[in-house]
Amino acid sequence: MLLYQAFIIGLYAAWGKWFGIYGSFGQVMPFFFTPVLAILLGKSPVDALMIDAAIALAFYGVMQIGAVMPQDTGFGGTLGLGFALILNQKPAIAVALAVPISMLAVVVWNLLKFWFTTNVEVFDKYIDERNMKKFNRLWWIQMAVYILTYFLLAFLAVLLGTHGIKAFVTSIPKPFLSGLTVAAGMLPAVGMGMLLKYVWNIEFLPFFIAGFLLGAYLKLPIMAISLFGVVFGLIMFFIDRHINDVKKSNQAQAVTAGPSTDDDEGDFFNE
Amino acid sequence: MLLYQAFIIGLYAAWGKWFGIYGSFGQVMPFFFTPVLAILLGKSPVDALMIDAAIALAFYGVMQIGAVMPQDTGFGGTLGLGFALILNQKPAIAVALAVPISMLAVVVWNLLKFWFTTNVEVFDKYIDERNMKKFNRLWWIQMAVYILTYFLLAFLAVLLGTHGIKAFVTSIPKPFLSGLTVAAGMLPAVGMGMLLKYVWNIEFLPFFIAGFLLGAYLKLPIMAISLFGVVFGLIMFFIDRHINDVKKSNQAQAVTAGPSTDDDEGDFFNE
Amino acid sequence: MLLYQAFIIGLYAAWGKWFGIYGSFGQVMPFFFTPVLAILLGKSPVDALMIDAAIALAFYGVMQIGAVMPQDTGFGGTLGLGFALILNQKPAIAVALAVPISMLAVVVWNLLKFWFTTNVEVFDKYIDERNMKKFNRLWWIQMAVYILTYFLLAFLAVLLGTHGIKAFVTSIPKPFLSGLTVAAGMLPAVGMGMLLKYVWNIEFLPFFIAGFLLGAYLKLPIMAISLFGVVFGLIMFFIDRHINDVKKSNQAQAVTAGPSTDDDEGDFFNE
Amino acid sequence: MNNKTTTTKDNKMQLSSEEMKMTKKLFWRNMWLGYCMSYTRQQGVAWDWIHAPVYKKIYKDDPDKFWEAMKRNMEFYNTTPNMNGIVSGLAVSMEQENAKAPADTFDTAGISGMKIGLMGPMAGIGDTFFAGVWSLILTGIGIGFAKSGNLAVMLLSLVGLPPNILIRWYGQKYSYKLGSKYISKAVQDGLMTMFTRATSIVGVTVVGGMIASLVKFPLVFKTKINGTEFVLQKVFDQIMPGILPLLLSVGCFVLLRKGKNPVLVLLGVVALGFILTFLGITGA
Amino acid sequence: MNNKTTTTKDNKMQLSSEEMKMTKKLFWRNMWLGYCMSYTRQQGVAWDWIHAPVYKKIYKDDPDKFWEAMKRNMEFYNTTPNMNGIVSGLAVSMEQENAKAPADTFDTAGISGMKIGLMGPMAGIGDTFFAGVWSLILTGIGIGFAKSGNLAVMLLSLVGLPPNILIRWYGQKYSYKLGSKYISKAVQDGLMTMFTRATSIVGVTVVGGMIASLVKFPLVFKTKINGTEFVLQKVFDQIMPGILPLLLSVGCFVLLRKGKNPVLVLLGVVALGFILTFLGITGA
Amino acid sequence: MNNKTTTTKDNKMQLSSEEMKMTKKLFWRNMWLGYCMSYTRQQGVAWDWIHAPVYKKIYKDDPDKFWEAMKRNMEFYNTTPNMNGIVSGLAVSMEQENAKAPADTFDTAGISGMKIGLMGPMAGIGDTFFAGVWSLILTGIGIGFAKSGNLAVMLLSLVGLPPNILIRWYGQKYSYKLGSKYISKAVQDGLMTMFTRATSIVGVTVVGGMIASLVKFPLVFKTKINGTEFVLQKVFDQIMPGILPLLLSVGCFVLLRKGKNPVLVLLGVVALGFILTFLGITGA
Ligand SMILES: OC[C@H]1O[C@H](O)[C@@H](O)[C@@H](O)[C@@H]1O
Ligand SMILES: OC[C@H]1O[C@H](O)[C@@H](O)[C@@H](O)[C@@H]1O
Ligand SMILES: OC[C@H]1O[C@H](O)[C@@H](O)[C@@H](O)[C@@H]1O
Repeated sequence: MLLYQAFIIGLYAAWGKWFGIYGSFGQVMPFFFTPVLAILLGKSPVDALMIDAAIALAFYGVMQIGAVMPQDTGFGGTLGLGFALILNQKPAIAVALAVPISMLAVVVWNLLKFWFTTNVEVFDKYIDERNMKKFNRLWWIQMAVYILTYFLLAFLAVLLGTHGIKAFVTSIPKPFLSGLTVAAGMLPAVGMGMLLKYVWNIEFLPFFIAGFLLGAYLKLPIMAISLFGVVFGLIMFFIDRHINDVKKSNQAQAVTAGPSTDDDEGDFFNE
Repeated sequence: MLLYQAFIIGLYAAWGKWFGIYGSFGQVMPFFFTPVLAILLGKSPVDALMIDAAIALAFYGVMQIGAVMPQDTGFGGTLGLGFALILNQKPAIAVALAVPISMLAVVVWNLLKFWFTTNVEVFDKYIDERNMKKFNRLWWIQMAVYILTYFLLAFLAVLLGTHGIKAFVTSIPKPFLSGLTVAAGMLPAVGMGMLLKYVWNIEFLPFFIAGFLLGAYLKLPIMAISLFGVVFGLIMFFIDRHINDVKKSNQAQAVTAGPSTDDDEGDFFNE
Repeated sequence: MLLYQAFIIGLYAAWGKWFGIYGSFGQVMPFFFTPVLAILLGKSPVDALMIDAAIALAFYGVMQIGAVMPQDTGFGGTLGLGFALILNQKPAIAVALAVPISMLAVVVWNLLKFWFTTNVEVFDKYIDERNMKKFNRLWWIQMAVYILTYFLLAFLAVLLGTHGIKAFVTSIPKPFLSGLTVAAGMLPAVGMGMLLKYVWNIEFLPFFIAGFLLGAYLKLPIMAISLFGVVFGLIMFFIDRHINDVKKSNQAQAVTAGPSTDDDEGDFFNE
Repeated sequence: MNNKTTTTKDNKMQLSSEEMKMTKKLFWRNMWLGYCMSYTRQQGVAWDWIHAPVYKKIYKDDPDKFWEAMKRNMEFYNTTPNMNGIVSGLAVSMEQENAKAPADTFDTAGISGMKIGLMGPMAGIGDTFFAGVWSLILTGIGIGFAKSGNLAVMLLSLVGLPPNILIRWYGQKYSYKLGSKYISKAVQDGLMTMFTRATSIVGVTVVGGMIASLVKFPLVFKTKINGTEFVLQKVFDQIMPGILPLLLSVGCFVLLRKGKNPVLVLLGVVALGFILTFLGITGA
Repeated sequence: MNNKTTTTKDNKMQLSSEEMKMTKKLFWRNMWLGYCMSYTRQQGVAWDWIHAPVYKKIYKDDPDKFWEAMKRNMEFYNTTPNMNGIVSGLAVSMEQENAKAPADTFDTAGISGMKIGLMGPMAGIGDTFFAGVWSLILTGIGIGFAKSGNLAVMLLSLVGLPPNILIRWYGQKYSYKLGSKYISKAVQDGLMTMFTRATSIVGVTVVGGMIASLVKFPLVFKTKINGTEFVLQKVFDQIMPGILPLLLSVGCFVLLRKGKNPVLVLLGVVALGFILTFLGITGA
Repeated sequence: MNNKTTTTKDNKMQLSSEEMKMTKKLFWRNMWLGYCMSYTRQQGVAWDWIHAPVYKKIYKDDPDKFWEAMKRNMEFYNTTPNMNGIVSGLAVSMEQENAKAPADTFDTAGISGMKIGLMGPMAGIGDTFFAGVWSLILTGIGIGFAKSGNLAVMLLSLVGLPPNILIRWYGQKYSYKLGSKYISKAVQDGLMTMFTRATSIVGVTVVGGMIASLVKFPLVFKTKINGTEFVLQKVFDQIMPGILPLLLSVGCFVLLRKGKNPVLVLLGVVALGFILTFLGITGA
């Protein structure tokens, strides 16, 4: 019985993880699958909805306050609902049961993302080898591992029970978790380096500095910095065009000794 | 008797409205006409000054605190003074009497300004029709209505007494007032659109964006934005000049094959 | 005996002033000479260190709180140590004794700096006269006066005792001190004017304005403004180079009628 | 000829008697700048009424250009009236160059740009000094006199007026001279096109800034969704502060540019304001 | 030929059936953007997996260019997935121009620049609307239903999905059309080089800004020296805020540019994070 | 010839023995930078005294240029003395290029620009590290020793000095080498004019910023007019923050540029400060 329940809840949790990302559909379909879970577990869909609403409300609150440690409230909520249904518990208990699991899920997600991060270089390698097959294979392996991980996590959580989960969470050494978070925060630097490598040209240096200064000193959000980037880009575009006009006009002159007509440049930027 | 008083106070208030704007003289001639009003009403100029000083002081305070609703303290003060003189009241009473009228005057001013705003398009039309006569006629009609409105407002206020005024003010529906204020706040957008139409050129787009960003994100005042505008304008001016020098020098070359002298450009920007 | 002590303390204080600046060595050699003073005064080096540590700690505090009047804690501390040693006083007393002297030292320093400031023009004159000898002579005179002033200050302080010092400090008229501070704050304007004179070119006007606006409205520190300056400088550098390329290419054309190769420009900015 | 500015040997320009007449006319008319302001152009109509006789003189041989100038100058304009002489003088000297220039060689956008660029700083200085400092001081002293019923308060006006009148007269005259001297020179040197571009850039920058600070689109709608506050204004601010004033202004610009009737645009905006307010979305 | 966009008389572009197939493929694949994000490239790998079949079609005659495109597009990328259609459509139209252009005449840095420049604003709008407003409202209403156990809550999804799907489909389609129309024109007119420079400038500016706001280097070390607090983070902030993220990123850039193995760079950064944390210098 | 820098095969530059002598001289003289600072030029005079022998060597054949360099380098200068080697080395290499260049082909404004542009960032880093971090740590540890009367405190200096001396020596040497290598190259390539313009732009920007943050014009005058506070500083801040420092500095610039005696300008400013303070307008 418990095995079946664990299996169903595992499936449900994995499905939730998949559906939460695919087309971002999960985001705009709240409570859609709650009744389904209830039916699969042989419980009342109406009760399930009421419990799930209570959990959602509680996590609303948690998100407002800003919990000390980040939580995967979606996954936690799913498990909370599951426990509540199979143990016939009150919503309040469901929330309490959800907390340690939602914290564990964050750690697991961090580890997954680290693994995806190291895989990036493997993808790079496959591209260098021009091997699309391997590229796709790794992609699907990642997908599978991603889904399977959450399935197993939920499955084991139900089997172990909340006490087991709590014990496991508290046994993870804190420095390890901190190191993980710090490294995760630093890693985008590699991505930035990569981006720079693609677009770099020494003539862009001033704009790079400007972007950094706008972010670091004036604390502008990316939206504003992007728009300032557009300002710079457009200014340079028009200056370039002016210089180019002179160049072309003089080249034309050198050939025909007559003034060139530079107004047939298309109307895109001349509206 | 009351009719004469109402007429005199009406004239005085209308004169105040005119003189407050003409050359901004009213601003720098405090209490100049107070004694005149007293004499016309057959009261003591000295008493009138003292009452007016009290009103001025009180409105100083009001302006400091920042009243809930905007008030036309000038007009209100005038009426307060008038009431106090004809009713032989204390300054404190004068201030109290002034408040509802000063609020009403703001509403009236908003309506007047809306009317002026719709007239703008009529002025535009007259210009299109090349009809200076009609242009001037509308201008003077506006002036007349402006003056007359305030004359009537003061005249009626005295006749109706303060109770009547208060009743009228409170009878104006609040949503109408809000709508008026919101619309008034939005209307400058039309003026901005007009301005853009006059100076627009796609090459200026980056500077438009920059101006907006400086205002919206960095909350800079117009003074600072104007100066940043000057920065942009000057930079582009000098770059333009450089490009132009090259153009001219090469055109000269194409003709005489000798280097042009581009230093006879005047000393305006070469000091 | 007192004369000898005053002489030694005077020497020690003057040496401290010299060594605090020379190579900024004093900054990184705390307590190095404390034992030496003790020995010269025939006192225990160990005691001296302990007193000096207490003074340093106390002034740490003073610096933290932000004293009402600026103090030359270094000089004050030296004198405090001296008094404590020759009078066999407790560290706490040493600190109290140090305060008025450290205030006086600030006034003296301001006066010295004013004198150096007026000398700047004399140095200028010597350069105009191409007289290196006089230039060097004035430099050494300044150095001598600088050192001597502090020697005398310390020497007299010991002779007069702290009461004398306190009386003298309080006798300086306050407006004179304020005027001194205000004038000192304004004087960099002359330096700024001088700098502008050296680098001025009307084409730099926009950047001057921009620098000012960044400082005045956005309150950016000099580091950020310098970096924005680098942004402007680089942008203009690359634009200049583009314009110049066109110029050269067209000049080349005028001569050989063939396209110029402008890629042999060195790799400094082409990495 | 007496209708030309002449430059004396010591480089001080003398106004011709014709110019002097124009200068005086302008001085008196400028007294009227503050009347009948509208929401969409503020002092734009007054500017035109004030300058009409001067433009008439400048473009006496060319009614087309006169009416074009009238149309052009009806644009949004707003500054401290006391300071306007400075802008006025400069603008008139630029119109004169436009009158002299062959068709289509003088870009009048430069006049707009100059006006937009100067009106802000002039208002900054003028409002602070006249409305802020000077009027405050005079009223303060005046209250002192008036409290004790001292009629001498009327003499205070003799102190109050001069700064106002002097900046009006000399501001206008000096900036006109300056303009006449340098602008015609710039035209000859072919610098005027670039100068126009530069002033237009200033203008466009300022318009961008004014949209952010002058156009209001005050959202008041808020609701609670299960205890969480949902504040509409915050949602838009999160995307970009001032996004609604920007969209509204750009919308008006696009409509006007497409040749839509300005009256309709105006009425549309008013209607928008009222409707959104009645719906409880905007408010004051 | 049916694999070319045609411009009808009223200037509305029609997609060829070939293009339509590609458009649909892209639409469905774009659903997958959010999976398997990495710390260093975020959605970079997903972008490539999504676009691989489309690139294959575009570069069918030129495997070199295909693989070059794959390599190039593996770069850092992150936006609200719902909004990605817009960027995707534009990017594909640019790749098409690259395919047509003779070797080395189309600067692909422009594609990167465009992607970097758009992803931020798209995320700003998308996160606010979808994650902020839309999801909040739906969840709010949903809780209302669910609390009373009302199964009608399931119908709410029918309201929730359309905005998501519409922006995905039309965003992608319209931006692709726009790109196809103007970008090929710009290439012909020789404007493309400058346009590329311009988009690259946007990109570089944004990278500078992202380093300041996205890369974290959280110092936690502090100590007391004789009662005075010594806070390491403050020391660096005093020199320049964000100096460590800047140095770290520039360091990575320099190493990658010198051809250092990215895996090593990555491992180096991870090691740095762990070591500094174990030493008590950084922390979370 | 031994007075030329040579570039070895592995592109590492070797200083000639002549250069080495100059480098050492400069190193020792740079120890004196902090003495006798003035309000108007800060370390300007010290800079000249320090560099005089070096300039003498550089311009040995051309006294005109030597004195011109002396005059030019007496300008406002202020940085953390420990960091000055870096600026000094670069400046000397630029002066050498100036010595080699034919008359009027090398724009010395570039040297000023470089000095102004670098002094700020160098001070930012130097003050934070040396005065902030390093000195704080050493004093802290020192107090620990001294409190217990431990004479070992004297050994602490052996730890304290090296960073100071190393940055002085290697900073100067390396930046001189760098300058010698690239600047002479830039001169040959004709890039130097543009480079000079660029550094001057940096300099001018920084001067603008320094006026806003370094020049003080502290108004203290305030009064009450009928209970309303009138604060003079606020009035000016409302017009523009920093307007008085700006006017004062521009005023000095204009006077100096017109050839007014600097001594008079200086005395004028001092007089202004004292008079305004006695009048109760400014204050400290
Ligand atoms: O702010 C400039 C200007 O705006 C409006 O025109 C009025 O409020 C004037 O009094 C003010 O001087
Ligand atoms: O912020 C843009 C984007 O960042 C990540 O990819 C995820 O958090 C998305 O949900 C989000 O939309
Ligand atoms: O700020 C730079 C510099 O300014 C002055 O010269 C002194 O205070 C130095 O100690 C400091 O390093």
